[in-house]
Amino acid sequence: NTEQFIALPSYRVGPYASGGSGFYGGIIDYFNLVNANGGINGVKLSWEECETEYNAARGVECYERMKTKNGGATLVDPLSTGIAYGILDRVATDKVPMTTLGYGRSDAANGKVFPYVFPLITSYWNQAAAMIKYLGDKSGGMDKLKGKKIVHLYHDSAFGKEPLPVLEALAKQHGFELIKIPVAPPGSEQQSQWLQIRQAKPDYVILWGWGVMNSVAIKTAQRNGFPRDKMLGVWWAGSEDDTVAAGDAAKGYTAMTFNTPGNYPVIDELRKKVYAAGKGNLSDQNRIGSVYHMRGMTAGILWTEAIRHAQEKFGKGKPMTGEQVRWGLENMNIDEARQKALGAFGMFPPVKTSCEDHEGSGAVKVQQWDGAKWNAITPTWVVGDKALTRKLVDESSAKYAEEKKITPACAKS
Amino acid sequence: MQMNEPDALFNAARRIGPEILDLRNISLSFGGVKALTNISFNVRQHEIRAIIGPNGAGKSSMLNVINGVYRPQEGEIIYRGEHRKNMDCYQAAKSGIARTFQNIALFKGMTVLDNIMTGRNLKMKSNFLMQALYWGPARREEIEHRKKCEEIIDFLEIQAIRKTPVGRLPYGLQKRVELGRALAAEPEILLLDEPMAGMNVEEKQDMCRFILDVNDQFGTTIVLIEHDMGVVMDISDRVVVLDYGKKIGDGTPDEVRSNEDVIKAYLGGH
Amino acid sequence: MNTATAQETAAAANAVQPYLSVNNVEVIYDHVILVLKGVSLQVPQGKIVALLGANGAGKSTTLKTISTLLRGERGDVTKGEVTFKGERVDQLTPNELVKRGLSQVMEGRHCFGHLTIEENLLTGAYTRSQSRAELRESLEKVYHYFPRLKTRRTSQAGYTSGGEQQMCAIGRSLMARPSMILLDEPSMGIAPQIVEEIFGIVKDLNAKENVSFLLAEQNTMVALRYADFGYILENGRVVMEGAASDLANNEDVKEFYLGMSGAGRKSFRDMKFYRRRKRWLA
Amino acid sequence: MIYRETGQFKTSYETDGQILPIRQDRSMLFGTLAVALLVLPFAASPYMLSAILIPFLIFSLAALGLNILTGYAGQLSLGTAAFMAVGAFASYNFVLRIPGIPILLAFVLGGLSAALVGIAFGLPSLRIRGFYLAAATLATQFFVVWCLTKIGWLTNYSASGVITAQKIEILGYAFDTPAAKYVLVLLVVAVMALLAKNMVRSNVGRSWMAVRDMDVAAEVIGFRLMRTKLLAFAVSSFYCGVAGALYAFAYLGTVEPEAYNLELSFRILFMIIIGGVGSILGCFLGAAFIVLLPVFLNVLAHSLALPTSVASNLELMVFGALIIFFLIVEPHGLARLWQIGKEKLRLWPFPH
Amino acid sequence: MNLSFFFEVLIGGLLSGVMYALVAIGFVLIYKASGVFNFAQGAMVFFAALTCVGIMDKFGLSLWLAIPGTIVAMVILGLCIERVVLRPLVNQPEITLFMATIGLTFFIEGLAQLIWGNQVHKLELPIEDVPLEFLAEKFNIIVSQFDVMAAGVCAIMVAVLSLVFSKTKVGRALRAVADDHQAALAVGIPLQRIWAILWAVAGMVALVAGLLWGARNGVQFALTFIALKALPVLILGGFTSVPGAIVGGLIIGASEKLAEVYIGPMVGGGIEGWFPYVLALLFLLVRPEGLFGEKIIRRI
Ligand SMILES: Nc1ncnc2c1ncn2[C@@H]1O[C@H](COP(=O)(O)OP(=O)(O)OP(=O)(O)O)[C@@H](O)[C@H]1O
Ligand SMILES: Nc1ncnc2c1ncn2[C@@H]1O[C@H](COP(=O)(O)OP(=O)(O)OP(=O)(O)O)[C@@H](O)[C@H]1O
Ligand SMILES: [Mg+2]
Ligand SMILES: [Mg+2]
Repeated sequence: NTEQFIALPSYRVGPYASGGSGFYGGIIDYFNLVNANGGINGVKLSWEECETEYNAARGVECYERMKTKNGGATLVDPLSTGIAYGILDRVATDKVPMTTLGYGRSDAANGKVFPYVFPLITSYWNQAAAMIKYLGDKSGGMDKLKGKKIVHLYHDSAFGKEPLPVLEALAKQHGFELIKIPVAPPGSEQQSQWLQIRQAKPDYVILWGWGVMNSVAIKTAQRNGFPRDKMLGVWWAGSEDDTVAAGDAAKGYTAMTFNTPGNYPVIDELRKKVYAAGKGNLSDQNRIGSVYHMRGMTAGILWTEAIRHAQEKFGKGKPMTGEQVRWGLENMNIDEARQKALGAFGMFPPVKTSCEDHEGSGAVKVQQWDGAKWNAITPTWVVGDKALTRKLVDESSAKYAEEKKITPACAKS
Repeated sequence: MQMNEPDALFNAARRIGPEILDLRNISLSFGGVKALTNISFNVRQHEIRAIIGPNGAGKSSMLNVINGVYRPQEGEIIYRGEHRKNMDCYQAAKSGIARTFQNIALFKGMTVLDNIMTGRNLKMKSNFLMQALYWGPARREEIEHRKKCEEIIDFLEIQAIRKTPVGRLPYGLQKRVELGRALAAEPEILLLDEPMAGMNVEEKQDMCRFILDVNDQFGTTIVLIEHDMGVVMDISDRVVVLDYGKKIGDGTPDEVRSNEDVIKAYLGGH
Repeated sequence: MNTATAQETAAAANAVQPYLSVNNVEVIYDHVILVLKGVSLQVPQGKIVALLGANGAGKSTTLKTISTLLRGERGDVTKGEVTFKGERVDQLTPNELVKRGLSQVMEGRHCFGHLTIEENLLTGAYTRSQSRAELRESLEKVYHYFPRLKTRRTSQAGYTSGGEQQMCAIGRSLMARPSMILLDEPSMGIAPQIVEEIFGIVKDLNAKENVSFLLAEQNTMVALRYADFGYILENGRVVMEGAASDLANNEDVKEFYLGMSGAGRKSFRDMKFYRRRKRWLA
Repeated sequence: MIYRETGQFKTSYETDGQILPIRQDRSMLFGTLAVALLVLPFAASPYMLSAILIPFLIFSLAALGLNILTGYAGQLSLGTAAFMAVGAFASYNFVLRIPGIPILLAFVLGGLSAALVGIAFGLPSLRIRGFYLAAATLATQFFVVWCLTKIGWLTNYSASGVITAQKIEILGYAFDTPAAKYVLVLLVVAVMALLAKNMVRSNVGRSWMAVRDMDVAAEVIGFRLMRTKLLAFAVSSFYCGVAGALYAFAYLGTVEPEAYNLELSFRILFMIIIGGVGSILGCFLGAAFIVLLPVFLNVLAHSLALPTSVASNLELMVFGALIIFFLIVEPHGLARLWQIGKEKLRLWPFPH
Repeated sequence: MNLSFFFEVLIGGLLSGVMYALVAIGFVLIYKASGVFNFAQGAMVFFAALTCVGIMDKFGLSLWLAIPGTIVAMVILGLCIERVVLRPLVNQPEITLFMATIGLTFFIEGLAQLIWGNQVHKLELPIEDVPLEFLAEKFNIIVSQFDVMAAGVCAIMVAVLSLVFSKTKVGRALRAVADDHQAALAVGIPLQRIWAILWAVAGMVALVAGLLWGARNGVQFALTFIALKALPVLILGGFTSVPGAIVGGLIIGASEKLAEVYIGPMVGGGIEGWFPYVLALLFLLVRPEGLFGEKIIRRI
């Protein structure tokens, strides 16, 4: 076996199909680009997609089906928290590293407890901390947050509740009032929430939404006269899908991202080498470089870098095993120089991982929709109170370890 | 149940006992429709009591009152000496009133055997956990009741269709199965709503035999609605005649046959 | 009784082309239950034909085969054909059949429970594009036949008594002004007086408007009195056919369908033995 | 061997009352069970076991639960997943809060908790029928999931409401390989299926079916509607509860309340309708259909090398079309199709 | 309590209720006329909206040209459904037909995305979703003019459909079909033609709902979920009543918003998911067939 096999449990139908096709399209596009350039030290990437419909049971089946194929899958990212939970235990036993870029368990950043799980770049907790940091900066300093009102408008599910410990701790610390307003999933009707918001007259609204909830929130904000530039969405509420659906109402709306929107040499190269050759994965070329697509490309880059790095240790020009890729992911260091070399300078924050820190960064940006595209509005990467989030990660992962009877330890390689 | 000697039994003296059911001044209306107006009549133990009358006279409603499907607005029901304003389905079943229906009310998705077995439900004692385990007493009980039902099946001559879902049966056989289900309860009073509708003469004869035999052998009291005057006049002991919710006649078949009102309202000039 | 005329018409019937004819049909329910094993029968125009037989003989199935209502009950016609007015009709939809003048009164009433009696009757006229006045007239005619219905016209059919529903079902099919009616057990659950009336109506329509009838009936005595011609069905086969009067005088028919053996009618109380049904062909 | 029952005479009501009166059927069942228990754990790949067979069995169990309620007792319900969730979260809490509790007991207690919830939400069924009831049972679905996200205690105050099912250990033996989990699930399901079969062929089952087919008549005969319906709700929820617990403990491991969403309820409903409403066998056939068909279609689409987004949509369309196709061929589900097949076989070589 | 806020919530709720009613009407139409509980209504709404914007995007047509195009598509869809799905299933149990519509749901969802892709689209109607100025200025109550227009459309649809059902021959025939397929066939009601027309009309109702909801939320897969908001409306109003759909919608809309605003904060919020169902359930306990539904006839 001379190829590096990667499992792609993707979804291209159902409510989140648009995001799924962008994200997996980005990954596959990048893979094609790598292969067009001769692979990783000559090792070609191979992959297989499997439709999960964003459904946990089907996702597990996909994972189980693909994990032993072609000599064994060496990486996986289901882009679904439910599926990620379903295979959380399995990836450790099967030794298949799983990345969860910007979703899943925040406490998985602790590699001692979750050796095979990598919430790369940033997690929900760091995002929440960064959001407050940004709002503080925007108000003119963290001390100015005192007495301010911030609404946390959230998807009433595990996802929306996840940042609460961070937000509550920060509210206490900085003295702002946190108003929590849940939206019953799927969130296609939010009139009452926005009336409550109008009543509360908050300074900012954090939109912790997903799917249709986002565009509805933006639209409803408009009809209730709430300024969109005082709304700050999470990165799952910050793609073209969310704003396009909201139409003109979305102009001025801000959201988090861990990619800086824009054009990069690597994207030009992709157009030239992959799309021009008719091998592009996106059916609509206008979506090249869109938020989800770039997020997928980022995953692709991080993965190939991990594999490349592993090859340096375990033998160049050979396909790596899951364990070896895991080592690569855990000892990754993509600094600005490396980004430049990859033609992706600034596309995502520098990532440096270790056994204790499977996240590797925690930095994000804020972007704003101008009616046609997203533009970054923070010149530099924003990082929140990482000490706080680290504490939470340690506590929570310790609890998990206890429940699961795991002795935390760094994996030997 | 021993069916060997119908002749001998048939010839035994028919002892009609004291009143078992007495309905006094029953009135029932649905919105504006008066289905029954101030009706009184009684039923004696062991007799065959027929209710006749034109369509919409309130016959079926009467049976529904007796076994508690309808609650009359006025009147009193005296059953085995107990006075009640109205009956309640469960109580009625428990105290030995079984019935068949005009628009067959069998359980369509079940087999003939199962339908008849449901008739015995009040006699089944084992609890649900035992039944789930199908163990010990539950199993014995099931088999015992099965035996009883098989006797009824033999009696009604429907052995061949025992395992057929009732939905597939022709109308006439369904009527027979329904009788079987009512019989399975070993009732004291059996209410039959047009048991012979949709049957030809031969089948009616069979049905009459079943009814008479039940009446003879078990002393079951029978209240019967039927439009076939031949049947009614031949087998019933006393007949009540209803018309537009009112009682217009009551007495032996001969008395009723010669009652002017009854002839006018129902029997006609034939 | 009109024995003589019945014989004549029977003879005539064989000569002219039948109005409705069923040729050797075989019907299977649920892919496995064979119910009709090659039934053939004819109804000449303007005649009343009775279809007799024990429970489960296949009378209703035969009627449903003709009106193509069988499809909805998972029944298949595997053999044979049905022609009406010289045309094959087994592939038509029931709607087209009603339009051509063939309508069925189904066994077991099948009224539209949530519609009032009057609405039920009006649906019967669906296929006819009548003016309001004509509609009223048809309605009045039905009410004239069944005065009981008039008093219950605004009640939901589901809440009326069994007999009222039966009248409603018959009335409903009359509303279509058909030239041929398939009647499935019209007398079931109907008071004897009304039974006579219903058959009177049948005869009346037959005589005045030349409507043909095929009626499945258990009330053999009455049916043979009014019919011109009869078929006896047993176990999915036609076992006897002939002019109604002939049948009525046939010894076997007398014994098994009319309950008369030798010395006239016997009381139901005196039937001493369970009768074992005689099968002609079994 | 040809499928014939000639020569098999039933000499007592006991033998006639057997679950499978025909010898060939019996040997087939035992054969299947033997293979499932003795061969598959060793022969089947971990993929087969943990991604196909385990979920298949768990879904069958949930379908069994729903079929008791919907198929036998005639109460259409769209809240199956909620009862599963109750079972799972209750079992989790029993294990968490009562140290040393045997895991099977925790499952049973989880099932019983689900049964209690089932009874509470079954109460409206005394007045509401048909699709009205079905739509009303959605209240259960949304309310239970909402409670699980809102009440921190139930999820042991995990920040996101996610629980991690504890390890399964019985008498010191850890069920942690796919094969071991499979055997455990198989045994639980087999035993519960047997119990269900016993129920439906004895008086309880008849009372359910009677209420389903015609509740007024059932009342006249002496069944008490309230008791019968609530018992159906309780038993059904118990089954679903145990299935839910297995879904968390033996299949997914880590679950969020959202895992028991409406979609899952619908999937299970599909199973019983496709398999056969009111048939025990149907639950298994339906579960197999709904679990396997998408996998099969997915594999097929891949082998055709279609572009993935086209393939995914085609999969969905074919799946929908096949459901319709099977309903048209046999509205009473695969179980009836199977039965008709057998009847034909019995008559073979004659067509009727 | 702040009165103008209360009214704002109330009015907002009533107007949302109208939006729910729009979807509910599609259900009622099919249920009342054929006894089929059409699970695919949500998918049809999605299909209609997506087809409309798809035509606009792909062929660069204006909304006014895309709408007739979509109507044609919906009619074709209706005809196909009748021919392929319903016709072979005449006279089958309700639950079977229900299941068939579930199969249909998958099919339609797959088809819609196969043809038009899985991207999210925006849909701009000529009327903007902004507050009515004079209300905002005079009473400080925010009412979107879009919602007012939706209410108007809904009222017209309800009026027309109620008239059709209660006053016309076809309406009567449709109700008859819902009671008894076999008998309807026997009296010569052309079930097939009627069903085809019905589903085509339901398709158009779906288009109206799809356009309004699509303009509000964006045209995306999640449009299929709005069926979930329509269900409590449906059971509260009664499956068989067109006016019931609107009354139910108003009740559900208003009470769910009031509950979310005034009760929600006490119990942690997010109760809009289940509250309408519980409310409808309470109504059902009093009237098991909904407020205006036809009574289920249970007689023996
Ligand atoms: N549940 C009900 N709701 C409204 N009206 C009813 C109800 N039950 C019976 N009726 C009416 O009461 C009257 C008597 O009905 P019932 O069924 O008792 O008549 P019946 O004597 O059995 O007639 P048939 O011989 O035609 O069966 C009828 O006019 C019927 O329409
Ligand atoms: N839907 C069905 N599925 C299976 N078998 C059926 C079905 N309908 C009727 N049968 C069978 O077909 C046979 C003939 O039935 P049919 O209803 O035609 O009899 P019939 O002569 O009308 O009897 P009756 O006088 O009782 O109405 C019966 O044995 C019956 O069991
Ligand atoms: Mg009656
Ligand atoms: Mg018949």
